[in-house]
Amino acid sequence: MTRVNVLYFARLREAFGRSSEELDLPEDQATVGALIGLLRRRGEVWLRELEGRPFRVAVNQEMVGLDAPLAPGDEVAIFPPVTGG
Amino acid sequence: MTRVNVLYFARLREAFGRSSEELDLPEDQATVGALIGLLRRRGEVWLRELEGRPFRVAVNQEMVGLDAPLAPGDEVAIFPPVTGG
Amino acid sequence: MAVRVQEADFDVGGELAALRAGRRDIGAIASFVGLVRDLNDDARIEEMVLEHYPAMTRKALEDIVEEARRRWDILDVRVIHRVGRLAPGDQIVLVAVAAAHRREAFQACEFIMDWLKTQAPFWKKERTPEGSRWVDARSADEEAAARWQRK
Amino acid sequence: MAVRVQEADFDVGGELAALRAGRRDIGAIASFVGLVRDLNDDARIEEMVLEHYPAMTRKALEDIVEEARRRWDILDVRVIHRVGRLAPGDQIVLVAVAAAHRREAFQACEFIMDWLKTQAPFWKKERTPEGSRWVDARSADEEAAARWQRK
Repeated sequence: MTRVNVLYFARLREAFGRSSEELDLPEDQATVGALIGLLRRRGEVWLRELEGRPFRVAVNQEMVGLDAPLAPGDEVAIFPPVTGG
Repeated sequence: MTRVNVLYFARLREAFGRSSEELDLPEDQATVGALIGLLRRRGEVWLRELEGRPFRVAVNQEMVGLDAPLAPGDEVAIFPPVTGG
Repeated sequence: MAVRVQEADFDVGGELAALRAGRRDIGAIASFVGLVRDLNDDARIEEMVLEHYPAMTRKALEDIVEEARRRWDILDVRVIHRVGRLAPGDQIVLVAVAAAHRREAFQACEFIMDWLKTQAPFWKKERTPEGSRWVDARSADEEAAARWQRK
Repeated sequence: MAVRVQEADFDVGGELAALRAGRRDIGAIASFVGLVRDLNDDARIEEMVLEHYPAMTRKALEDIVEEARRRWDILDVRVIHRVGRLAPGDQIVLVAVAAAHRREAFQACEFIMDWLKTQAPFWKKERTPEGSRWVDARSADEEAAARWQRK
């Protein structure tokens, strides 16, 4: 299994009621897309936020796309489009 | 006759050895172009500066073209392209 | 340092003075200050809270500055972004770019702001008389950033 | 006043603070500072003297600011241009534009600088080790101003 540390920020942190959690992915499905799929299957607010609205993902503090691979120990951050400046 | 007050600035002021002078133009030739023609006919540095190099003209503190008319008492400034900022 | 993320306010005059201190090769400094407005999307703003992703924020800003340095011939850059609680009228962000010539300074400064708006992990939450709300990203910001995509 | 022409130096921080004092509708301040470089066209600059046409200068700057106000939705503008003797490293000009949004502030600020460079009656004379010379206008400045011609 590929264990990653998942962080949530801003609206997603509030909607999901947590700022981080550890998650395990099968090694042959260790991508950002697979992780998002796993979260969507939780239904309710997870499905609403991760299917109905735009979000961004950073792996080890770099923004990436859904096809990015994940390795054990990666820090995966999921957050709404940024609104600084 | 149309009497105007002519001002020179920067390189033109130094080249012509004066910062201002009063000049009379025939009423039927009272334009910026006619004034420049009169100055060019002085030859030497006047011809060199006003025929060979770019210059700008302002009448009553507004930049104008050579076809701008002149009225008695107008302030006509002749200067090199500006280089502020 | 070129990039700072802090709760404290900043002194624009002091930052610009530091940028040019002891130098005589700078001909142009373009700068931008973003401020909290008291009105946004027709709602009165009582307070703003800026959340960020501390492990990523500085690196994201430094990457944007590096990209600006690759694209334009610029001499120095300062980026300061505040986080935490802010009130209307407060300063949020400073971007200042020093260059020999003005065109490069303006371009790099506007580029850094446009990219910061879509790439740096900050999120604004506004408190209004009707309650608190997370600010939505604006499509205009995506379009502004897209202007800088290399052809 | 929005436009000043003066021999004295100016305090950028103070000017920007004055621009936003007591206001909460400003979301963006774009500003530009022009400085004397110690090198121009490969010559070492020892001193610069800025001549101007006093009866015309302020009006020319005010006309440029008015044109910017016609073109963009901006809230306030400050233009300060120095004249007289300046040394390398000295500040020459400040243009600051306050607006609700950054795009308008950036555009108006760059527009004012580009037009000032080709429309306002200032002339620079540089003293170098080989003697004094009037600075020639640059075709790049004409081109920069031409960008803003309305189609």
